[in-house]
Amino acid sequence: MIVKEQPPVVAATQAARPAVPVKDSLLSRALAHHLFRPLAALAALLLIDFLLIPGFFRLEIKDGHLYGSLVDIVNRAAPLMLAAIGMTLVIATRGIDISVGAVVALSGTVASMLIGGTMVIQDGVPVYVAETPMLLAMAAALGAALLCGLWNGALVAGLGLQPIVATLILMVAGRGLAQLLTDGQIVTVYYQPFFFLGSGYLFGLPFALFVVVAVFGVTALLLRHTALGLFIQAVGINPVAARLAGIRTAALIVFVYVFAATCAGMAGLMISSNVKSADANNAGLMLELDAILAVTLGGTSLAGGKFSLAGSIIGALIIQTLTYTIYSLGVPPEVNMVVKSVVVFLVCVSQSDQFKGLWKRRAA
Amino acid sequence: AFAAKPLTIGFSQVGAESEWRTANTASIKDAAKKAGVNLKFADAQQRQENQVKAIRSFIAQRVDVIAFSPVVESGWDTVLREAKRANIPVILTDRGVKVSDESLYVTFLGSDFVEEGRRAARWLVEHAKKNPNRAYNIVELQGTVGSAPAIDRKAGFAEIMKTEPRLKIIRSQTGDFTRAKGKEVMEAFLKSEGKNITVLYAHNDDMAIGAIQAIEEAGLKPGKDILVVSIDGVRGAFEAMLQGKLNVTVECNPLLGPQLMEAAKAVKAGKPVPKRIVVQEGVFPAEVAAKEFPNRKY
Amino acid sequence: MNAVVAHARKLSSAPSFTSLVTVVLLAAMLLVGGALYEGFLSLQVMLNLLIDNAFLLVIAIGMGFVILSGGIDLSVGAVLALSTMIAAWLLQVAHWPPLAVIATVLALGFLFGGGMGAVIHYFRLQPFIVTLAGMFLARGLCYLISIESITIEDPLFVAMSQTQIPFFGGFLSPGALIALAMLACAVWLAHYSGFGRAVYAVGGNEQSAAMMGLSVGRTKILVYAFSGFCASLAGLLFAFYMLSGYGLHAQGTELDAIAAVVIGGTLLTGGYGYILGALSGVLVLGTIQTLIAFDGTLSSWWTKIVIGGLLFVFCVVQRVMAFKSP
Amino acid sequence: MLASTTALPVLDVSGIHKQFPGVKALSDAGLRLYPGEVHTLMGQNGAGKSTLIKVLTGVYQPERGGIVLDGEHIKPRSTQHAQELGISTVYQEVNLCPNLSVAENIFIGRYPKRFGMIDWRRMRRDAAELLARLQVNVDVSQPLASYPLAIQQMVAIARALNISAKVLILDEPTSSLDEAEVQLLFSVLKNLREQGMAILFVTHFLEQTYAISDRITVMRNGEREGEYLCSELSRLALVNKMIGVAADTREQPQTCIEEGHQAGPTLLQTKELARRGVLAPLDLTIRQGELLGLAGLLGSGRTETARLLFGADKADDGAIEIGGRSTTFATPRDAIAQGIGFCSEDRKHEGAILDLSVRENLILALQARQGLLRAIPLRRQQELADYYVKQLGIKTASIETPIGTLSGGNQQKVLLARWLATEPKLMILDEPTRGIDVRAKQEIMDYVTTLCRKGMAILFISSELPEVLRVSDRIVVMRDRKACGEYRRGELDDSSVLHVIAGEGCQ
Ligand SMILES: Nc1ncnc2c1ncn2[C@@H]1O[C@H](COP(=O)(O)OP(=O)(O)OP(=O)(O)O)[C@@H](O)[C@H]1O
Ligand SMILES: Nc1ncnc2c1ncn2[C@@H]1O[C@H](COP(=O)(O)OP(=O)(O)OP(=O)(O)O)[C@@H](O)[C@H]1O
Ligand SMILES: [Mg+2]
Ligand SMILES: [Mg+2]
Repeated sequence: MIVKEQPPVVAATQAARPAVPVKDSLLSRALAHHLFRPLAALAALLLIDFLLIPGFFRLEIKDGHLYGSLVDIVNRAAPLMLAAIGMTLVIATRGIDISVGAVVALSGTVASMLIGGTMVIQDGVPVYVAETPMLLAMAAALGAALLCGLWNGALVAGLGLQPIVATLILMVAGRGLAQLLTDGQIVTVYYQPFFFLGSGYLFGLPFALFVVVAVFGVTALLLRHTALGLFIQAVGINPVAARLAGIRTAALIVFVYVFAATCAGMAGLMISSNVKSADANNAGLMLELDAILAVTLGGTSLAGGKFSLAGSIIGALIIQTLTYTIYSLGVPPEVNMVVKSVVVFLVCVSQSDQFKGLWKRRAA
Repeated sequence: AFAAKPLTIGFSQVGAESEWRTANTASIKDAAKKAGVNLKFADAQQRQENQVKAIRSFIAQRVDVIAFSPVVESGWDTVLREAKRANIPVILTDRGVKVSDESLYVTFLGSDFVEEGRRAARWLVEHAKKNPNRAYNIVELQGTVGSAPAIDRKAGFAEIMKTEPRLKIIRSQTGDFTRAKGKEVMEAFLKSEGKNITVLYAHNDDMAIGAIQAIEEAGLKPGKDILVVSIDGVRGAFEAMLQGKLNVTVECNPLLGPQLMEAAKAVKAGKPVPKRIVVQEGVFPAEVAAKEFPNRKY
Repeated sequence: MNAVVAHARKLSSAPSFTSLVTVVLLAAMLLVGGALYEGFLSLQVMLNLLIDNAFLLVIAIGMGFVILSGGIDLSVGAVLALSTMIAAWLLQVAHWPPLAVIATVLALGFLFGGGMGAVIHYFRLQPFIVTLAGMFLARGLCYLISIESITIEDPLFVAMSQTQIPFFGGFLSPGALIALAMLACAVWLAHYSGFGRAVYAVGGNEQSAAMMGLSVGRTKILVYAFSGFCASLAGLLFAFYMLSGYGLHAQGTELDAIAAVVIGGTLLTGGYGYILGALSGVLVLGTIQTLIAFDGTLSSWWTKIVIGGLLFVFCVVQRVMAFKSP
Repeated sequence: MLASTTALPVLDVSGIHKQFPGVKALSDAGLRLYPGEVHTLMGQNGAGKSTLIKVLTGVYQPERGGIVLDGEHIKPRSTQHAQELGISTVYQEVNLCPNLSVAENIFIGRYPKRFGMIDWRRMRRDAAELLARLQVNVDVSQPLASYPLAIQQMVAIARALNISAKVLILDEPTSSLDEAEVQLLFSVLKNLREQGMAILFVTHFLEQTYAISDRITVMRNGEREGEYLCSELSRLALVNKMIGVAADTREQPQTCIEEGHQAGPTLLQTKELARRGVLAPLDLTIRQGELLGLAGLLGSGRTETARLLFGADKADDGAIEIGGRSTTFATPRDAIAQGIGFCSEDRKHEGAILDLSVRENLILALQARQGLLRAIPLRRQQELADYYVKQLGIKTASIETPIGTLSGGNQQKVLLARWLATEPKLMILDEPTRGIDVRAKQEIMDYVTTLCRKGMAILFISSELPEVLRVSDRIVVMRDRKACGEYRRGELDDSSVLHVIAGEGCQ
């Protein structure tokens, strides 16, 4: 979804004007679409998987749910997609949030510590008991994330710190706080229902996927049916002009940081639910870089302004597919990074207009 | 006159990257308190340059003894020379260093990562002898690429593995010592190798715990369909063993505090100390887990 | 050196207030440290700030140019590690003469940076992403050379590592002096050369700079090449400092460098700031660490929280004071 | 003094075609420039003047067409290349670096050097001298951004003058200058003409065209309409050629306000509104249905007054009385809530959101006032956009075109529409007709005054004194950041107003 949508209404009015000839063919319009190149990159990766990894696309039903590499990729990419959705809005306002990983650690830790849980074997039947009601614990975790967002937003919009430094503070301190809570230990959760979020299945599909779809849907609706998207872009492109046009720029900036942190908080819950524990030191390590990478691979410029939520989702899928491909191909671990960087280079270059120009000139 | 001033030790820790490390730190802090030692603790956040900085500041503060767990083996010559010039003895804990002049440190107190790898492999070799009909297709979850434990545990394991031709490593990938990565990588292995996998060797317990979840989610039984061997011996590993999901963990003892304090006092008092102090460590197969579990401190 | 003095004089009058505030706050922090901890203000501790952070200073100089041009370079930490690795490998395995090694490493750093700059410029890609990929690539290449650390035993490197240059009763390392010399060159480059001014112009408004007839492409490519050069020089200093090459060296240094540059008063949006500010930024970060080491009671997590807290206090005070100034 | 037609043109451009996605900006455009002449390029907004200039100076590469400079075919690859070839340019939007000092902006790329180092002292001295010739006396070591647009424009001109070139191109250099500055610039240009330089000049002011140019090339819809000797083309004929129809019979734009109009009740009053160092305490009354003009020289504090009234800057003293209540505006939102609109003089930095479409730019203020949640339905947005595009004659490929690709004048119109769409009670227009062509200017002023007659109050700021005189019901004259006199319409005329604003007839 890009915010500057060309919704059906436009098409209808254009169709109503018979004088305007329809010049572009469907194909050339598809080629010009902003999602075309990210999608092409993803397709290329999947094609490589198809050719090199036997059974990559095989899906089977196991224990009543789908099982296979594709399911894994989507499942694994879920936290990244959430983080990328939040990051997209922040980047659209010309900001950046490098505290995402720390917020992930913090929210995962809060939830895991509150839920904790023990398995009691009663008459040979395991019974799971949570220390705090699960929903309350999750709300607390999201609340903590929200506070982190408020903090970032206040530093950026209120104090006027540069986003990268403002969020660097939380990036450093947030993990410390999480470790302080856990005393540096990994907190293991023993409460079965909590695991559903990160590794449960609904209608045979990973539940995490539904969460992502829901968050994406709500965000997209919000952007489409309110002026949020327009305002965010206006602030990102020209904050001075946006203020003079009467937009509450400060409030808007606080909002996007809160939103991003909340998304990160949800990602944190998902990650700790998936591994049934919270590791304050390692959870979400480098997630911020991956999220930023996903956003840019999706075609959003770090200079702010125009953005594409759907692009970011595709970007996240590209990253996770790449990671998974590396694991499945049996690439030696020493070479991982080289492969990853080369692919990122290729994807980026293939997405640039200049590359297209080069191609055309060759063909001519 | 000597006892009037308490002994001051400057200790530079690697960081708090794992439970093992946290237990290590806690042990050292406790022991220092018990021994009445004034401990200057500095955390390096996993970076060697921070450790060097910390050691320099210990020298500037004129502590009595410097101890540290090196992030890497190499690169210590210069700063240790400065310590020597300032007449401050240095004790290494947990990992050794490669220096041109052995006299730059007085003693090294810690485990032997290569030996840990060997022990893990030996347990497997034993297992293989008892089960002549079982296949031993191993997938390996390595630690962080380039880190000393990852390199050594891999090397030690490979060394012993050669003695038994039925042991084969079919996949090896890094899991960064974390549960999440361990699980992710294991998932990918299970998809591409499927039932072929019969053994998992993880360089630490956390990765093994993550991988165990992946194995269960694939509908297989960890500990039975796939043997799980790991290193460290943290609490979580014992819990897994109690549930029969982990077969063996090779202990890597983090509780170095008391031994370190002893060594420091001896050094300061001018008593001779051995160049290498070995730490008491065991191998805990699942059978002894129940008995051992209550004794675990971390 | 003359240039530095002249520049320092100019600073006091120029619209560089943020940078000045940094210096004042740095002094305040040192005084607080001195009051709290015995021996904190000793000469050698101050000199250690320079010795221990020489490599960071050099990286921050390169980063300063990149940020002034409106870009960012995330690859510096990895290029540093790669440089230590290449240097160590060439010395220990290929047995090259040390001077040839130094020249090669610097040239490779320059080319690596320039290559990224060219990709950024010709394909109009975002610096963040290109240099992020560059970071993965450089780290990855380290492991291709060797996953283990390589100890350097070359006499020249050892001498550079262990020489202590007396300085009013304390000592400085050759590395620190090289870093200071580099700083002087960089200040000259930024303020007295056409290239430096073009960097400022491109950072101020790239399109305008092009319309004014400046060669934007050349400037951008050179900026990244310069940053790559600085990163490889920092790699050499690091190799002097540690006498080893290792793929995991200096992880996260890029963020330190960015923080140092920004704390030194440079705007990430480009065009505003002073290269000299990198020094104060680096010293601020170094002082925070020294404070923590002198305290000696902080656990791992408290260390993180305190670093974050000090950064926060620093940024806020800097901001508030800058607001008050005209 | 007229260039002899027998001499060879120094620059001969012909058959230029340039296409942008969805727009044919130039088709068969061209022009000839002789040494020792001032040649004016005229045309309506969006006629392709700026595009032609950008083609000449290497910013754009044309699809077809040839450029001959001094008898040689050239293909400028970049502005740098064009400069090397001897073409020096001032672009329509100020293209300088706001972060660099004034002196640097003039000399960047051509620094005076000593011992291989930039000689800052000499650079500052030279810059100050150069600007002094244009009678701009500013501290050249301050960053450019600290000066108002007019000064920036003068700096851009100074930079171009300093390049020793064969051809000097000035794209609407006078749009933000006032009378005195324009005269200065002209005297400099005449000087250069004497020395044999060829000068290409773009303006929408007929007066200026006739005051300085030797020949005129008229462009229409991206084509060369024709080339004329200035002395042989009447104003009426010129306007007709630009527009392409012979309908308009008004040679001199008429007064568009009927005499004896009565203003309504007071809408807004400022009480000692002041900001330290920017504006002395100011009492100003604005009535409904009244067009209040602010006259003054550059730097007299008109823009500052407007910004304070709009809450763009915060006043540190005084109050604004509106609807009987005394308030102050901390942010533009407060002012907008009271029904005030403000069209800034700096459209590039304070107005247009370049990457957004015409439609989005147009509804932005209205949407902001309605709040985030009550989004204006897309259909309504399109209606609004279509309406204003038609009303103001905005030349754009579609309402979904990014505003950044519109010509300068058309951007200005969109921004005007942005505020009109909010149907404000008071509209503050700071140089609203900057860069707008003669005809459009007339239309816009007509439109605005009609609204005014329907009850909207207007605060009108313009450096074009005749325009202020013509349309205002009341004029407040400002000098040295103070209001120093108030005149009803008819009390001032073209000559007396000059005395007043220069401080000769005002106590
Ligand atoms: N970069 C661009 N992309 C797309 N269209 C453009 C671009 N630049 C100009 N145009 C279009 O080309 C046409 C000519 O524009 P140009 O700026 O040359 O007009 P102009 O004669 O200078 O007008 P004005 O008097 O308003 O400055 C306009 O329709 C404009 O929308
Ligand atoms: N010719 C000049 N020489 C020096 N400074 C000037 C000149 N013209 C304007 N300034 C400076 O510009 C500042 C305010 O100018 P500004 O343009 O904002 O006022 P203004 O009355 O709105 O003028 P205008 O709207 O015509 O641009 C003053 O501080 C003044 O110092
Ligand atoms: Mg134009
Ligand atoms: Mg003005």
